[in-house]
Order: sequence, then structure tokens, then C-alpha cells
Amino acid sequence: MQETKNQPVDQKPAGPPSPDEKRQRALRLLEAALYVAGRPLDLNELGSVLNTRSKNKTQKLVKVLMQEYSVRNTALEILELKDERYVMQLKADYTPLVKKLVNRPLLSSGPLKTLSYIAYRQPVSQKRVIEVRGQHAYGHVKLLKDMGLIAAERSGRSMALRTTDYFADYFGLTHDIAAMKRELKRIFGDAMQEQ
Amino acid sequence: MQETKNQPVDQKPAGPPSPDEKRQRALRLLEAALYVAGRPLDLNELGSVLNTRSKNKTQKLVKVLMQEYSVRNTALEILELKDERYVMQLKADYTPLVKKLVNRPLLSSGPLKTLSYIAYRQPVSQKRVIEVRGQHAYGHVKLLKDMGLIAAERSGRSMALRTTDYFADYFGLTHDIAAMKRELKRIFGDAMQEQ
Amino acid sequence: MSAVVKKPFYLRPPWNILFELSKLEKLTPWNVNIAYLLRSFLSEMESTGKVDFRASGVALDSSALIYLMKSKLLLTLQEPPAPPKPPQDFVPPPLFLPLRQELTSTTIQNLLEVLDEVLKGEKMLRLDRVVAQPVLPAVSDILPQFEMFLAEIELQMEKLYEVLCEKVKGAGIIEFSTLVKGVARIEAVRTFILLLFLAQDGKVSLWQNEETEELYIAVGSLNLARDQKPAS
Repeated sequence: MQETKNQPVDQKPAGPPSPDEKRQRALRLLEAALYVAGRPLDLNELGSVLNTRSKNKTQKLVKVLMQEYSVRNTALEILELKDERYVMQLKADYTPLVKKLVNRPLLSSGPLKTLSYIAYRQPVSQKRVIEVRGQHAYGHVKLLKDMGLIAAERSGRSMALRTTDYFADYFGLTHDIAAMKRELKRIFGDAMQEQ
Repeated sequence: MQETKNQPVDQKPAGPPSPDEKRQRALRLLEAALYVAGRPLDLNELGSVLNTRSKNKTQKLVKVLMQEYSVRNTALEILELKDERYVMQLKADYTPLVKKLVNRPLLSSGPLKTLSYIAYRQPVSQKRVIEVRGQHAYGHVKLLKDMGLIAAERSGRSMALRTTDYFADYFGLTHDIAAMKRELKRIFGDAMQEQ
Repeated sequence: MSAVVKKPFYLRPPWNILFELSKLEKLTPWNVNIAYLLRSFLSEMESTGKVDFRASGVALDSSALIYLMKSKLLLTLQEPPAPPKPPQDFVPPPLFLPLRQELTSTTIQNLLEVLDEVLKGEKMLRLDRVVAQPVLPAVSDILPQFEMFLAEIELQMEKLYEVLCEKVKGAGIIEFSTLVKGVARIEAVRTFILLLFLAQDGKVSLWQNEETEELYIAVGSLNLARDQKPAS
């Protein structure tokens, strides 16, 4: 971090920012948001960094940014997904060439196990998760919630844990829970047969 | 990495690539490498994606990329760190505006202070850390361990806390503990004077 | 006037302590048995037949003062010890993490690999339950024993109640120490527990003198036992 301290910051003129400067600032904020999230963001999330509720305005700006990225010669791209969500990602043909540099797991083994159990049995009560995974799973559940991989939802009188859209996006699964479970069971069944 | 499935690929001309095309391709590979790693890469690692052992050639190219990023109006930056290592990251002044979108556990200022203290005094006993930082630092130590930023190592009859290589990479510090402590003293010295 | 004015009794030890404030302040309050002083002061006054309200007032005031001194000491004792001073050490300012997009290596395959292990754990949990079930004694095995235990307690309670009714005749009250005089310690403990059961049922009343720690037992509810006939 120390190196960034004396970095030149976006130069600001003395007077109030011109419309073009404001627009440039908004584009950079959208770029920053897409970069740090590393996942698809919807227009509400993108609008929140611009302090606007206007989906229309946000969408216009993010499309300008997409255009910027597509005309520039770069390894990165910004894509529009269905449901008006946008994601910054590496262009596919670079992936195999650099993936050896990706060596940090999303989660260590304990929390990953807890996540896999929740994904497979969802919606599942926290009590059940702790029974199966042990007391330390309280910490896992908290971490998984903090990371946005799972969420708690009311299920009858108690709370149940389920995976989030971010979970589905990360692992390339469908957002529909029932279909996702079928998908997981099928992949899991295949994996078991292979052994 | 899953989002990159089924993406359009850079168009390639039919004939053999020109020297400029080769250079452009190398620059994009370096950009891709820095983007996916999310940590400082040394010239060997960067060279490996270019299939070259020439540190000189790699360094020249990465400096061109740095220059590209610094003249372009963008929220991202590429920095050169100690020991000829390079990292891509968000410009610091965008951090507060978009950090709510980050799905990794980010550290608040309490745990960060505990981390600073451990880094500064390492190897240091957990007991000492709790004495200086208070009871709540038990939670900080656990969190920092979970994030892989610190580790406990046997030191004589007791356990001592020290920072990990991942920590050094994250902050762009050298891996050598003695040299790192000197570096930190300089950084903290600057920060203290600024206050 | 030749008649010698006799010093009132309360200016003699031990009661004089209640009337000489200068002495009072030099005392260790724990050494003063207020209950004893006041009780004996009253009985002495009763026996002489000279009721002196001023003296009673001063005695009451002094007693309150001694209580206050005791309370102050208690409060001082209860004050938590000062927390140890944290060692002074330079705590550097927080290091702020730069934000970097970092792709992670965990894939759906990794997720499924660990799922296998987790589901095995889940199966074990079910097996544990199945195994655990027959080991638990059936309800019918426990209940007769428990009922016998309760019946035995009730029998013992009845016996003790009879003994008490016999012993309190006339006085209405009996001290616990008298009741268990000469019996083994374990028997005294049993008697005490049975008394608690009897008190719970409202068959006896218990209260304790805080000074002497003596436990007093009255058969029935306190007032009824002494002065009135129980309502039918």
C-alpha cells in the first residue's frame, strides 16, 4: 500500500468539475467496481457506487465503459450477461496461458467442506450444518456469509441456509436452486462413478 | 475463472504475426498475468507466461505496460515493487468508494492495527500481542491466521506469531523478515510523521 | 445534694461503645456485635424498668453508624482490583490493504471432492444415533426406581414431621442444633434436606438468626403455629 501513497491521483481542477470530468469520474468508478467485485454486478449495485438510483443512467455509462474496453487492445473485457448484469473478466483465450499463476484457493478445506454440504442439502438449517460439520462450522458459516457465498433465509419458523447467486456464478452453476441441486447431484454422481 | 467459457477470441490474421503484433500479444499476456494473479509477480513468473527466460526483455515489456496504464485514464494501476516485482491493483483513492462490493473478508482498522503490530515486532508471542492490543485481539489473531496473513511458529518453548509470504506479497514487501522490518519501520516512520 | 447520681447502666461496658462516638470511630467495626449489644441493652432496660428513649435513640443512631462502617468496608473489599496496565509499546498505524482482483483456484471439482467426505460424516452421524438408541434405558426401567425413591422421601418426611410435632409441643419452635444433637453428620444433612422438603410443602417454617446462624423450625406456618388454630 505504501507505494500508492505518493501516486498521482486523478488530477482535479480548482473549479467545479465539468460535465465531461464528472462522466469520466463515473466511468472510472464503474471500472473500479467491476474490477474489485470480480463477479457480475447488477444495475443497482453499479448505481450504488455512482450514488444514483437511475438504472437508465447507470446502464448508459456502463455501456460506454464496455465500448472503451472493446475498442482498446486489452486482455480484459466487460460483458453484459442476461438480467442486465455486467462482469469484468479475462478474455477466454488468455486463460490457459496464465492460469498457472492462479494458485490461491477460494477457501481453505474446512470452510469449503461446509460450503459443499450447504450447497448439496440446501435449504438446510444451521443447526443441522453444525451437527454434521461440528462446532467449528459456526465460524465457517460466518465466513461464507461474509464472502457472500451463502445467505440465511426464513424457512417456516426457523432460518435455513442456502447458496447465493454469487456462489452459482463462481462455480458456473444455474441460479435456480432446484435445478442447481439436480446439477450438483448429477456431477457428483458422475464423479463417484469415476472413482 | 468460469466466466471465461464460450467467449469470443481475439481475431488472428491468417499470415505470420508481425513484430508489432507479437509485442502487442506479449503486453496482453503480461496484463492477463497481473490481472489473474492479484499479487506481485517477479520477472521469472512474468517471463514464464511469455515463454522467455530473458529478464531484460520481460522487464522492458512490463515497463511499457506500466506506462500504458499510467497515461490511460483508468481506475487501475500497475506498480513496481522491491526486488523487481510488479503488481496490478486498484488506485487507492477508489478503495473507500467500492470496497462494499468486495466479497473477500476485508480487514477493519482494529485487526489491521494488530497486523501492523505483529509485522513490526515479529516474531512476537501471542501473549504479548494480547497484552498490548487487548482481549479483542484474540479474534484479530484468529482472523489474520484464517486469511493466511500471519502464522504461528514454534519459538523455543512457546509459540510466536509472524507474517507469511502472502502478507509480504499483499503489501509488496520483501520476504526477508529482517529486511521487511526495516522497510516497515521506514513506512511507519513516514506515517507517524504525517500524523 | 448528697445523693450520688448513679451512672446509667449503658455507660458501662459493653454498651458504652454505643454512647461514646469518639471511641466508635477508632474501632474495627467487625469486632462489634450490634445485635447482641441492642438485645442486651433492651433486656437490661426492661429489667430495670427505666425506659430511656434518648438513650435508645443514641443506641440506634450508633448502630446505624456501625452498619454503615461495615458496609463501607465491604464495598472497599468488593472493588475490583485495578486492571493491570497494558505494557507501553509502539503500535504502528494500520496497514491498509490494497484492493486487487485475485482469481482463485477453487473449482466445482474441488467442491465435489470434499462433498464426498462430508456426506460420509453425515452418514456416521446417523449411525451414531442408531447405535446410541438401545443403550438408553427404557422409560419403564427408570420410573419405578424413581417412584420408589419419591415414596421413600415421603415416608422419611412423615417420620420427621411426627418427631417435630412431638418436640415443639409447648414452645412451638425448636432449634436445628437441638434437633440433630448427637446424631452423625450425614444424618444431620439428611434431616436438613427433609426439612427443606417439609418447608416446600408448607408443613414447617424455617428462619435463621444471621448472627448466630442458628436455624429455627416452627411447625406449620409461623403465626398459626403459635397463636391461632389452623383454619379448617
